[in-house]
Amino acid sequence: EDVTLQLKWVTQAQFAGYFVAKDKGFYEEEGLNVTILPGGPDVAPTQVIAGGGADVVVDWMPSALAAREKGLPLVNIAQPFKSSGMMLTCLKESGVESPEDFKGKTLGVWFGGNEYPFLNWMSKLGLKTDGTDVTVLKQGFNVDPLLQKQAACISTMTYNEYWQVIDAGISPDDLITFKYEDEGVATLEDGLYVMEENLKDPAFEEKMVKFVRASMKGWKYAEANPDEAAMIVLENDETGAQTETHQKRMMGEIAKLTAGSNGELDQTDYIRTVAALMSGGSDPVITKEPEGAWTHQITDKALQ
Amino acid sequence: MRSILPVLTVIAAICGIWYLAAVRMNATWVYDQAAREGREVMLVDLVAETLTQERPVLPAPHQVVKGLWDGVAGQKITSKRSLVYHGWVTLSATLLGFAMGSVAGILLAVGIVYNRAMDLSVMPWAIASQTIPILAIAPMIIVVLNSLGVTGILPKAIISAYLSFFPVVVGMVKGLRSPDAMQLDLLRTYSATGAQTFGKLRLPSSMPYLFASLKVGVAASLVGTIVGELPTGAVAGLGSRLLSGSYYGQTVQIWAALFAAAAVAAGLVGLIGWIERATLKRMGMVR
Amino acid sequence: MIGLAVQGALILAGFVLDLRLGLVLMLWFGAWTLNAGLAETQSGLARRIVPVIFGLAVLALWEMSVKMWAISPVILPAPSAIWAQITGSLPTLGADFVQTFVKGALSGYLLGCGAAVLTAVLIDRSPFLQRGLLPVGNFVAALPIVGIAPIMVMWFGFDWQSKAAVVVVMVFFPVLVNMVAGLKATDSMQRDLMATYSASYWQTLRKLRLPAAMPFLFNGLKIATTLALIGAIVAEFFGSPIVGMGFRITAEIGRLGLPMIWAEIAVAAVAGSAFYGLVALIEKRVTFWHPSQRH
Amino acid sequence: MARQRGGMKDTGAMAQPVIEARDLNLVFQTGDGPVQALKDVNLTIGQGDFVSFIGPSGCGKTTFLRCIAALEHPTSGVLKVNGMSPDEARRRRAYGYVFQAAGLYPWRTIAGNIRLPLEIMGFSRDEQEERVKNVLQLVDLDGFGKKFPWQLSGGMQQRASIARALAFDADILLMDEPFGALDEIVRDRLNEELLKLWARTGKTIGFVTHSIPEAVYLSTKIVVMSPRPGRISDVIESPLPRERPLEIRDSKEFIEIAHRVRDGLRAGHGDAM
Amino acid sequence: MARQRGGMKDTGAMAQPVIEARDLNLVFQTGDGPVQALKDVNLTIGQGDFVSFIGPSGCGKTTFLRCIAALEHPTSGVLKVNGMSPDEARRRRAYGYVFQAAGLYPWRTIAGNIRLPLEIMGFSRDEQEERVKNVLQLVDLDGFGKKFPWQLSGGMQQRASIARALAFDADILLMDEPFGALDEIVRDRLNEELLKLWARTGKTIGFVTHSIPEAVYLSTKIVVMSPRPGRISDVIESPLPRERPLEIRDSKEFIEIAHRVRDGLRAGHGDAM
Ligand SMILES: Nc1ncnc2c1ncn2[C@@H]1O[C@H](COP(=O)(O)OP(=O)(O)OP(=O)(O)O)[C@@H](O)[C@H]1O
Ligand SMILES: Nc1ncnc2c1ncn2[C@@H]1O[C@H](COP(=O)(O)OP(=O)(O)OP(=O)(O)O)[C@@H](O)[C@H]1O
Ligand SMILES: Cc1ncc(C[n+]2csc(CCO)c2C)c(N)n1
Ligand SMILES: [Mg+2]
Ligand SMILES: [Mg+2]
Repeated sequence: EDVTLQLKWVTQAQFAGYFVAKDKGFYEEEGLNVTILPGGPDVAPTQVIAGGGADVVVDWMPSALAAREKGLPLVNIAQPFKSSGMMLTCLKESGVESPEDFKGKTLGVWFGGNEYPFLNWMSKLGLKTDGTDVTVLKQGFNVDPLLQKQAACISTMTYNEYWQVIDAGISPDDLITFKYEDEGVATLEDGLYVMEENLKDPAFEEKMVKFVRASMKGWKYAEANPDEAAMIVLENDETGAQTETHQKRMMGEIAKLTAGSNGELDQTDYIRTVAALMSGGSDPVITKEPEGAWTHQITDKALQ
Repeated sequence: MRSILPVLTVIAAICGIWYLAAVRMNATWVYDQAAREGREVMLVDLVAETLTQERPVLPAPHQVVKGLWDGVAGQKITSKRSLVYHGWVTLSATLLGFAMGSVAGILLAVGIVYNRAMDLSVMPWAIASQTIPILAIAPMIIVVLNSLGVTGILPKAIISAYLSFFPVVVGMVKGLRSPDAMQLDLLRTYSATGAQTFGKLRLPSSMPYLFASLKVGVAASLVGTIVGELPTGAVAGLGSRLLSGSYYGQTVQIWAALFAAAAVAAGLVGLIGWIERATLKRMGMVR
Repeated sequence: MIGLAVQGALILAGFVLDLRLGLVLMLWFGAWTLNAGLAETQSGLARRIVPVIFGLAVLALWEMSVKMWAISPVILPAPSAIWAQITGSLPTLGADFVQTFVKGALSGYLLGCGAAVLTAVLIDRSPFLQRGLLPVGNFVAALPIVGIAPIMVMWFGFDWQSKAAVVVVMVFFPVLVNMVAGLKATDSMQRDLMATYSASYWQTLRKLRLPAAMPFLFNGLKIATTLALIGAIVAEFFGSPIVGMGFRITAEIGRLGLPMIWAEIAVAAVAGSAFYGLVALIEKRVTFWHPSQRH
Repeated sequence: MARQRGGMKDTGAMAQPVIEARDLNLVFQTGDGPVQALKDVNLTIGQGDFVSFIGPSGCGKTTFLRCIAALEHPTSGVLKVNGMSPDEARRRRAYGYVFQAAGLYPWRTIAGNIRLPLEIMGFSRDEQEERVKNVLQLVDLDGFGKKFPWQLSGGMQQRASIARALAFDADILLMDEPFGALDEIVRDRLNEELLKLWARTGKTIGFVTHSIPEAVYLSTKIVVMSPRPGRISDVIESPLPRERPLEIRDSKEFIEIAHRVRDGLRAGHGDAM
Repeated sequence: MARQRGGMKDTGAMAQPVIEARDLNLVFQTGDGPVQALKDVNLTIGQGDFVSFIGPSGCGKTTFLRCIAALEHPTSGVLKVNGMSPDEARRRRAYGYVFQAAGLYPWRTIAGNIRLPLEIMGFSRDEQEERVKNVLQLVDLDGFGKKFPWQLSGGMQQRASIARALAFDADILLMDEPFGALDEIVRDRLNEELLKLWARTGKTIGFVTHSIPEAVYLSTKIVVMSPRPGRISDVIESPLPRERPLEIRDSKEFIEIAHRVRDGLRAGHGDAM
């Protein structure tokens, strides 16, 4: 049986579980033939699945819920990532020491569906993002705005961009980080989403059960063998741009985020995410309580 | 041949300016680092350090050359780190897109020349089509094509074709219309058919125009391919090298990919120029 | 006549295969036949509305197809939805337009073209420089210049200055190459005439070579208009403030705001065509004497 | 000054009329209103005639030749070529047309240019080669078949273009200022050769020129035209013998005819400059 | 056939030599080796002479005219204009040059074109207007000053280009086949007017043509040239009176001179075709 998986970003250890499952033959054992499509800066997984380009996608919950409200009925069928890895990383010399100092600063943010947690946090802090309180800059593909001092803070992931800043020669002592998790504004990240109508098809459901089971097996294997997982990811990288040290380190950080999850969506996490997204003041990410945006139907069967 | 010396001079001048600029632009970082480590920078150190940074704002020419050399000769050409491999990925999509674009362009031009309604209705929209920022919506187009089951190198090739068809249409329309009234009348006195007029007059006389626009078109189609590779999947190709270089702040990698693309462009334009000379020579149009 | 028969047959086949296909084909061929008829008339007005009918037919087909095949608005929105979006978000579209077109593209265009013309005049006196710079210029003009966008963003910051810089680099060489060719475009008789007057270099430049170069220059300027818009929009990929046409497009992709994306595309196409048209109009004014403007 | 005005019946009845024009009118619709290019043109050209058309710029010489070759269609009147309509005659490939400039296709060799009408008319390969060879000889260009047009002088190109018009043996040769761009000496030579060729083949020739001596030297019949609207103002039958050495140009008859042509021209010219 | 070969001293001593060439040679270095365009040219042109240059294509007529105007520089020999070097004379604005094609700047009106040399030579505004008006009248173009070149017929354009050369009152008028592209009648008219103008202004005129009657009709002195290498093969002093009606062309003297010119030309022509 064929399954196409659309990733949210380029091939890297962030998606180690799926590559391990494929490489180690876990998918094959379930009788699945899985194609993994890497993402990119402007590939929106939501759009890919809407166009029928994939059966299942990895996406962050804020953008999935926003899409759902736009009329694209996505359903979360599994949540391998327990905690959020997103943070704002600031240069100490810019004078930012606490969130109160953001006012009047330039902050780098990812767009394309990843801006929701940030916008939500800012509205919680009561800061306007239209340039009056903070100046927002659409961050490109790299950490240059921080290195070039074009921004006081930029968005980073604990497992990736943060280390790129360090690799560029800035010592951790010169940096201040604000993890969304610590600020109480964390939202759920990498989860697996499918189209609602597909779930009514028992054959599809069956396929997803197998897929989630194999994927979680892959994740747990990756957690236990981070270095091997990183090497597997490296082998699957077509661009030849990834390096071993970087991927091994990333795998280490990723393992921390997946650690608390067996794949099943934790309802309290979900409720917290929804609450955060709805509290966005005048311009909330979603306006009404989503219904049927998640299901345990798959994980119940897969993890029994 | 006689322009070799001037060209070398200009290149030398550019390199000189480039080195100076590299020192200047990379200096901030050197000073900052020194300040963080609390040491002084001498001028000699400054030059040495600005020209050997791992993530320079502007890499020095020799760093780019080394990056190119490593990319081309430093690996097996099948390796994913090889510029030859990525160059080939880009080249193949470019060639496919260019072929599609030129064929479409030529057919459209023939239609425009032979059909008044097409002439009036298509041309303004062809101009408008080129003002659509296809480059900005490339990722979307690729997704849409994917959803239609078009995958692989074809989506890139379609974007590249979209950019290359326009110069070909414009040049080819001009070329097919280049025979003067007298040359056309001559064939009418023979009662030549439309097909004969096309094959024996319009087509041959459009050749110089066609080749001129093919050169523009092939360059445009390379741009199209690279842009098609930029944001989408970043799987392989010079565009994705550019992107991943940018993603990891590897300026040397960006510049190496850029120069590799330049070499591909120069090669393609040169190749068409060569075919042009050979063809026109056979047609007796080179004196 | 044969054409009509073939069209009829195609429409019929369409209806047999799929009612909707038949309808689409019918609309298309209907508009086409109307246009073909209009194109044959001598009236200037009739001919002017031919492209309009063509455009309207395409829009109508688009709307019909989206409705009849129930294409998801997340893949391709209908023209009516796009129009609603345009009228509904004029302030946003306006701000984006100013940021990308006026600040980025236009300023870069003026700077780049100005610099190219000046350079052409300056190197015009040195055959050595010309022989050196032109091959290099031709080479650079064939480069995938968009590749320098990330570099420019790194150098000039994320605001419009970096976009203008990309535009400058993109338009510089095409205009330079055309202008140099234009300055050479005088025929020897015209130059000899100036020589018999013992005219100075600057007199010859002002009275002969600049006017004679105009048709060539405008060729370059017209190419540069489309390049400028593309350059400014693409450069926004690599970092931008939260306003701008390129920004809006990338941001809305993630939000599935397809009508907004298409609204920006429409603005870009209209602005680009208008820009091109404006330059073509100025060309007509300036080079009114050139045979290509007179027929 | 003109002896006869347009609308006259011309009287030089020949063996058998090859071209017959009766009350021909042609009006061009242009942006600035209609232009009457031909008005009430009556003319009969017999088998084997050499007819020159002379007249100021814009008087309709080219237009009339083009009507004969069915490149233009009269607005009213009757035009018959070999008893058929010009279109019909064209379909039977009755015309060899030589344009003012040589108009050779630059991407074809001289032989290739001459072969062009033969290819279009579907002659066999062998026949093509045969004819190209003959006709190259006829215009004194053997050995130049493989050259490209630009490798030849203007005079040679013009001869090649004549060869092209001769290759398929059309009955009627129409020549529109074929020697306009050449210098006088070369022109003299080509004139002599054209006369020889005409004598040898007995073709009917229509010939447009601006040069009075050329018209007088070559023709059996000189048609003087006047502009606005384009009409025939005089038709002069030449009393000169068919055999004409260059020296004939200093003879009294020659000078007399030339005078008559010049007078006719000047009358038609008026303010046109 | 030619009476005199190049290298001869010409004897028609005039009032005062305006142009004097002694043993002039000019060799062009081309890709296919050197081309001798002028060989041992000796010529004296006096004040008020009307000198025609005639000869087959490529014999160096244009080259010689260009040498006089300092557009080309002889490889050896002496060339003096008004006792100075041609460059010097050019700096003093001694030349009005009329090229074969009218060569008007299409972006300037007729008046603008005529004003061009005046602007360059720094005439005052008023003076410019004044001169443009006069000279337009002189060539019979009043009222056409505001038109653009393409709105005029070929003959009118040519007259405008002559007006442009006349506007700044140069001593020497050099004309390179100015009427080559015009039809015979128009040409006759312009010839007559040129003669009148010459009579009125007493300018020295150098005139290149391909037409024997034109050369004979206009000149006080006809220089026949022959090619490969370009040399003077004959210099003919015209016995015709300065006052010349068009009818003079049928006179015995005229025909005789024309014969002599034709013979000289034919001798030089040889194989050149
Ligand atoms: N296609 C056309 N459309 C409109 N007017 C035309 C067209 N062809 C010719 N004319 C006009 O018809 C008249 C006769 O033109 P024609 O070319 O026959 O003159 P001609 O005698 O050959 O002149 P020339 O000696 O300059 O070649 C002219 O006034 C010309 O402007
Ligand atoms: N710039 C040049 N470089 C090389 N050869 C030249 C150049 N100008 C003229 N020639 C050669 O010098 C010779 C004389 O040329 P010139 O133009 O003076 O001839 P001409 O008598 O004016 O001919 P025509 O009647 O065709 O105008 C020719 O053989 C020509 O090819
Ligand atoms: C230009 C751009 N940068 C970052 C992201 C967001 N993103 C998606 S997955 C992931 C983790 C990779 O480190 C991140 C940061 C984006 N969508 N586009
Ligand atoms: Mg004509
Ligand atoms: Mg000449």
